Amino acid sequence: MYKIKISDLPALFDKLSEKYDVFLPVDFDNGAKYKKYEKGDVLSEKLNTVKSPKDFFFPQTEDMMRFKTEGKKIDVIDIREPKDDFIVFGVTECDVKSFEVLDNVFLSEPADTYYAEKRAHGVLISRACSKPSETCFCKTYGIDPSEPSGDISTWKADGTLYLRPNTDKGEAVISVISGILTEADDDEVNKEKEKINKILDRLPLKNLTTEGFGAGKTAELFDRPEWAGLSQSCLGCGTCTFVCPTCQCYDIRDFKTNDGVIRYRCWDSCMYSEFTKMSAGQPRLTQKERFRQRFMHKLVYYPENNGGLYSCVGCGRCLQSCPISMNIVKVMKALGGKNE
Amino acid sequence: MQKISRFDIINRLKDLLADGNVDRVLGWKKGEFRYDVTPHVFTSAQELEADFVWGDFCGANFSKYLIKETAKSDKKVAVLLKPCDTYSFNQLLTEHRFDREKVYAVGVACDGMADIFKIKKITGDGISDIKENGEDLDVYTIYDEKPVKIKKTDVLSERCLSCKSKKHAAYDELLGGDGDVLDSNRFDEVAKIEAMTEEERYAFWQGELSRCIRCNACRDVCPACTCEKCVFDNPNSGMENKSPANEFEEKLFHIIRAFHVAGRCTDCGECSRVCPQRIPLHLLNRKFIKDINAFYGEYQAGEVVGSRAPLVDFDKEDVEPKNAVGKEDK
Amino acid sequence: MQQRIGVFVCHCGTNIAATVDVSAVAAALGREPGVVFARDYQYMCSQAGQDMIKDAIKEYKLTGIVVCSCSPRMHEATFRKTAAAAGINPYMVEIANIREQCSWIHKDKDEGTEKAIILGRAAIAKVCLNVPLTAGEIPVTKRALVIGGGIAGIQTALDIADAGFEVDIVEKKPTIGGKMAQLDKTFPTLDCAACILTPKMVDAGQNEKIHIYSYSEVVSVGGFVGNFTVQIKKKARYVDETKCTGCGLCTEKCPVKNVPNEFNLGMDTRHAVYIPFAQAVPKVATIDPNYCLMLKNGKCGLCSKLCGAGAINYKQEDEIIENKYGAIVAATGYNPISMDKFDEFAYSQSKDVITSLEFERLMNAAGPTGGVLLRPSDNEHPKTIVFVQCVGSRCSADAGKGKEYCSKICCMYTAKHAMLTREKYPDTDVYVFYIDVRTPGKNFDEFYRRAAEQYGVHYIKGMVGKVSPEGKKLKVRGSDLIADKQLHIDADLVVLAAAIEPDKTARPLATMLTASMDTNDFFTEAHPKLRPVESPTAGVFLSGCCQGPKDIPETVAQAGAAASKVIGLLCHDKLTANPCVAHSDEWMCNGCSSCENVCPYHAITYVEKEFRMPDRTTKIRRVASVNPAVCQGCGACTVACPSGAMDLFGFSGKQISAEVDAICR
Amino acid sequence: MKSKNELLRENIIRTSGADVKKCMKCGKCSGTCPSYDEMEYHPHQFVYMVETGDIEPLLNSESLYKCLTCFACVDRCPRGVQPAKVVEAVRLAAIRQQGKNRLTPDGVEKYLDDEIPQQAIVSAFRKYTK
Amino acid sequence: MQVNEYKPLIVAFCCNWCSYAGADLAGNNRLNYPADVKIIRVPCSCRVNPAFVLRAYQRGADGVLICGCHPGDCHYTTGNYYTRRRMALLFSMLSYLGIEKERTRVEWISAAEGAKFAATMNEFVKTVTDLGKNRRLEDLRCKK
Repeated sequence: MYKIKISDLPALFDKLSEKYDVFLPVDFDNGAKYKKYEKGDVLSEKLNTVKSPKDFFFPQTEDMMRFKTEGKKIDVIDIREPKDDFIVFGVTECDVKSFEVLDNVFLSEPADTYYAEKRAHGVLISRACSKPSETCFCKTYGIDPSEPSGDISTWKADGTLYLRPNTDKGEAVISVISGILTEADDDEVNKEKEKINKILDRLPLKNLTTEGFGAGKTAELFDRPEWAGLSQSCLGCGTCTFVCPTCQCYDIRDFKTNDGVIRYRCWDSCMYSEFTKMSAGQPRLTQKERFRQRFMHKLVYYPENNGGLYSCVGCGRCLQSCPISMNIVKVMKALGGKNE
Repeated sequence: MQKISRFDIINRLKDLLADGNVDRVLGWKKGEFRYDVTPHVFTSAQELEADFVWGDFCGANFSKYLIKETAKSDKKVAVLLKPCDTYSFNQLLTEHRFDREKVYAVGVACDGMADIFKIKKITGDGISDIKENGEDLDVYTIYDEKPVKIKKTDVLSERCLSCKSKKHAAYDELLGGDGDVLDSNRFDEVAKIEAMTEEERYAFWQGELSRCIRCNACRDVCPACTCEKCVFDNPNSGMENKSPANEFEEKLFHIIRAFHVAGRCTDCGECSRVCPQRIPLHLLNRKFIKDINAFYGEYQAGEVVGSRAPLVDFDKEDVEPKNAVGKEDK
Repeated sequence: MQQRIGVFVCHCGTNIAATVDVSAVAAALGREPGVVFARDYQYMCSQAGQDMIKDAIKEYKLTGIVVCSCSPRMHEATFRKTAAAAGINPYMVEIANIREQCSWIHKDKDEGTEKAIILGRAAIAKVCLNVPLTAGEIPVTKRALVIGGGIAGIQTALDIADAGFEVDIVEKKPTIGGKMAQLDKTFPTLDCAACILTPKMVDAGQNEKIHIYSYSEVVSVGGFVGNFTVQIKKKARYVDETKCTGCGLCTEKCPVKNVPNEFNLGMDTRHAVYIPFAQAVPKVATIDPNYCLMLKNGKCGLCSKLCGAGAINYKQEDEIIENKYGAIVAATGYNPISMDKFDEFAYSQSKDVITSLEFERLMNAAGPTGGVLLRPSDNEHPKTIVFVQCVGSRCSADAGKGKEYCSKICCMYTAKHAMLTREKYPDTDVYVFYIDVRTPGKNFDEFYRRAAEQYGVHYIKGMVGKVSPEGKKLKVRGSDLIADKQLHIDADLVVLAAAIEPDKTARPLATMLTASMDTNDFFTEAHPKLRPVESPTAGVFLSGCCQGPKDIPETVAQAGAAASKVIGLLCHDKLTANPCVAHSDEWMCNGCSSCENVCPYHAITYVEKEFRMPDRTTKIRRVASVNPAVCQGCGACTVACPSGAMDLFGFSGKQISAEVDAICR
Repeated sequence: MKSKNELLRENIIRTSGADVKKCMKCGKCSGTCPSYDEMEYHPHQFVYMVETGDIEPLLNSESLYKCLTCFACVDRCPRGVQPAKVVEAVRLAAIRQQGKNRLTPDGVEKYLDDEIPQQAIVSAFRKYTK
Repeated sequence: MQVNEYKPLIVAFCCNWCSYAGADLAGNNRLNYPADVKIIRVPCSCRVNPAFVLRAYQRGADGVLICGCHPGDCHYTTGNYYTRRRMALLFSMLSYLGIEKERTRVEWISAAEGAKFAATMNEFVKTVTDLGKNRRLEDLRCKK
């Protein structure tokens, strides 16, 4: 365990950015967003960034390759450039856990090399959630925001930031900044954890459970009449999927350049009517079906295929950004066993 | 105009259901917290009693839902409309988007909606309850026993701060009476941007639009965006895309979107309300409205059903583009 | 299906080949995706060139062709026919304009070649997205409208009527006849204008196929070739045309006698009720509401009492008549320009400075002086007459007055005037100041020489600089360039050969007809050489001076040509419509009516239609439907449509975008 | 290398601001000129000779000082050629040569009498002097 | 000199009846204008969708011109009136977003105005050359 005064954080970021590209959440008008550290940037107090850190590993748009046409000849060009190590700082535990979900998808064979390369070079520095929001419900999925994981865990207490490396990657980072860190014991951190756990007990969604969901529940849930009412006001906009740290659907598209084609991928959303459109049409024709797909995937299909792991981490972003305030919590309460 | 209570609205809606005038009601449904209100179709008095809310977070504009809702059944649907919503309602009628005969429009008086982002800016996260207390809102958080007292006028939504009208442009009946068309200051922000230098304007919008994640919330909530198939979803349009690959596409999307609703946008402000990135999208639409007013005379979309939108109209003496651009005030 | 495109690059002799490396263009375009054949040739539009295209289409199984050549406005139709003859759809042809928009305007060969390749690439990109189109058919209304009742309009109407078609003449004056009716003699034969014109007027008046709307104006034109809808305003003449016998009693007895007589250009007066001249057609009186006492203040009514036929009707009102026509001929004629800006000639200062048209009236037996040449100021015989040519013609735009063009007829009519004067009054000295004497016409130069040689007219190469009235004389100062002298002539009469300009009604008419005009307000022809009597607007034809200055034989020839074009059109029962029309994708249409609002032809209507939706429900939706026979293909609807449901054949959004992409590569 | 004469011609055309090529040789300028009979070369000839580059005779001609600059020719020229400005430009070219001032301060005196307005002297001085 | 070598790319949409014919007339009269101008023929200026203008910029155009018949002379009677409104609003919006307003223009050029066509093109190319490359509304991917 190491520590550094909060007031010395700029020095820490400066030091880190000598070796790494450092990204940290900074405040903007009405929220927080990840930004590449530049001198003067201040770490945001807000826990949830609007876009989740999955963007660093699975960017919203990502060029994959190029085709160059000359006359009637086509060349395929790999446009990937060697990736440098980078740090994503201040990741909440729910977001850290989201990478478990994403890894299951992208790193299982055949591995997605674009994602894998970024994961190999990315260092996650997490932070404990001292001040969770009313929309937080990570506990529902057994995530402990007081005990963050990642390559390095951090806690903020009493004007001091405590750091604990968890992995080799984390140790390597610590070695870069060891000059400005001092050794520390666990006492303050333990106190902070206790404090956090007390707050968690006061959260409005603390009793939300996954009961009634999970592997094997398809038949039970699929035709429930509640879907109609829940989905009726859904606009199908896709905001929830774009702010979600675990949504991993993408579309591969071609962009015609002046003398060739760029093949790129970009996030897609199961909420879109065009989602997975094939020559025979779309598999899910109504918004109800598309709506159901998203929540069934989070709560039933994904756990079924991934050893019971839910593909929701309870970060609460969708609760904050849905234009019509429909969200997974309302779905779970309407359909779940013990809820309500 | 008088303040109308949830109780009064429910009573009236129950009567409407009971009379058989309508078989369902499009209204606001309470959420997990005070502020996460969802549009909902209520079908019974019990449902209304249990879940209907009316308060400072009932911002959603139901007009667009009427397209889908009226197509569902031959029975009438009752819809609650705030004054600003009625303009969208009329505009959709102008564009033949739903059957007026299938709608029973209940106008509700509105004194402005609160913006949860503004509240959170003051209180921080962890809101457990928000209670109306006269002109104030008492905001309770999980971090403090005592509420934070906030003047409602301090956290009013941007669009309500520059409300253009408290008068309903359409209704079958009114609850809480009617107000007046207001002399709003809604173009001040636009004028401020116009007064910037070209470089400043570029930098301003570059900063705003670069946050866009193309979640389509603005488009999908917009009561003017009712295309059966949006050009941005249509592979044949040449501009279909699912995400903004770069700065150009960020701009393209918002220019085209604003242009497509130019002359049809009623300035209801839903786009800015729902933007998760807090991009002031209404400033794009308002720019068109301001220009239309300056170039072609005052026009309020949705004020009158059947009015001809400025872009499908002309005057032989219209201003030339070269004399118009950059001279909006002259 | 993968397109197989052929590219044909034309040298156009050296017109293109001089500034564009045509073989390099062909080679470069041959490498474009989709192109399976590319070559250059001397003249693609020649028979050999067209045969080459046809052979290539067959041999290489081409699905579309691009011709890099002159403007599509020139030969698009030619190459479409070529393509059709070789068995592919004529609309699978695109033209890259590498002559007018490339070789002719660029001097650098590298630059020209590069641009030609880019233009060719754009055309290839477009043609790859072309779809075969089939032209529809539209019915033809077998009736023509001629606007203007001068010699041009009369001749056109007579020729059309002769072919058996109904034809209407709209004339804004109370009688047909136009300017020619005001002329005295005609060059170069010196036969009397009235003697040759009035029989034609009578023919027109009596021809049962011809209907004359005199004292009328066209107020609106709708529709398109084969199916124009025209509104004609018959102005109130306060005389029932069907009853008036033209006896003229009213015109003699009317107490208001001091009305300037426009037929004599204000050089004498007429009554408030009048028949412009003796041979007027229709020979019907007209009451001038600006002067008639009864119409002005309700007192008089004399004509009504006198009229045995009971034709006078003070309550008559303007009447709007709507008719359908298959073709329209503009024959709106000309007027001399105003002399306001040429006051060095003292036109406003002296009655004895007159225009040539006024001189015609002074020489005319039916004119204000009964055909005796008298000075307007004192009715004395002028002994010295100076004719000034080119007054207001051939002026530079920089000079800010006058017209840039040559008015064409002045040289000849001035020779005529000079000759007639010398013939009738041999004691008169006649001077003609000229810059050039232009006589390109049959027997024209002989005529002019006769004036100089036989009749002793003094032709002076030079120009009058100043005319100053002094007492009874007009002091004329001019240059004699051959003698290198400045001449000072004391003249009794100065006659100005004023430039002629299109009638003022032509411009608003052109707007109604959507026919294009040049900067001088002359109607533009579809092609200056090959289609001289057609407007670029289909179904609109040009006759007489509205297209450019002309003398009578030329006018009559053009009138006949316009008539033959009209006949050629009207003898069809159906016309082939332009297949490049709008069409709506009903699945995408919202039913918002934006397109309907902007369509100038009311070609779009909305229908309620039942759709089977993808989710297996049925839905009744309001969708736009385009009538392809009515649509003219402007594309206004395509942009008004927010969802992009509306598109245009031949100029689809995809095609234009592809052109943009190709150009910007 | 342009000849001296060509440079002179270009200079005159430039200072006159007139486009001599527009002249259609109608002679209206000369027909209107009040000084015609005083002049050896007439307005239309000025225009023509400048156009053809035959300038030397003009430079040495008294005609340069006979033009009243009344601008009648400019006003009436149907082609907008502005002959008076051409004359003026040639005159400038002449008097700008060394020692070619037409009017010197010493020479003014002989023109002075009770009739002539002082302003005429001033403007003549301006016109005829470098 | 590097500066002088910059050649702008200009896309000119010309209506078939007036401006395209005007361009032909400029050619007939051999009136020069820079080869940087590339013309796209459209039936009427009202066929020009704002999306085409943006697409041209996306693809690398430095200036876009929309040419039509003079107001009142539209072959289709009213098309250019709509163009005038649409483009006034579009251009105003582009300027509002900080895009140089001189890059985009509407010109009315009749079939008889070959000289005006050439003069307009010369002048516009100069204006755009002075502005330099379009950086604010370009899509860098296109040049990859």
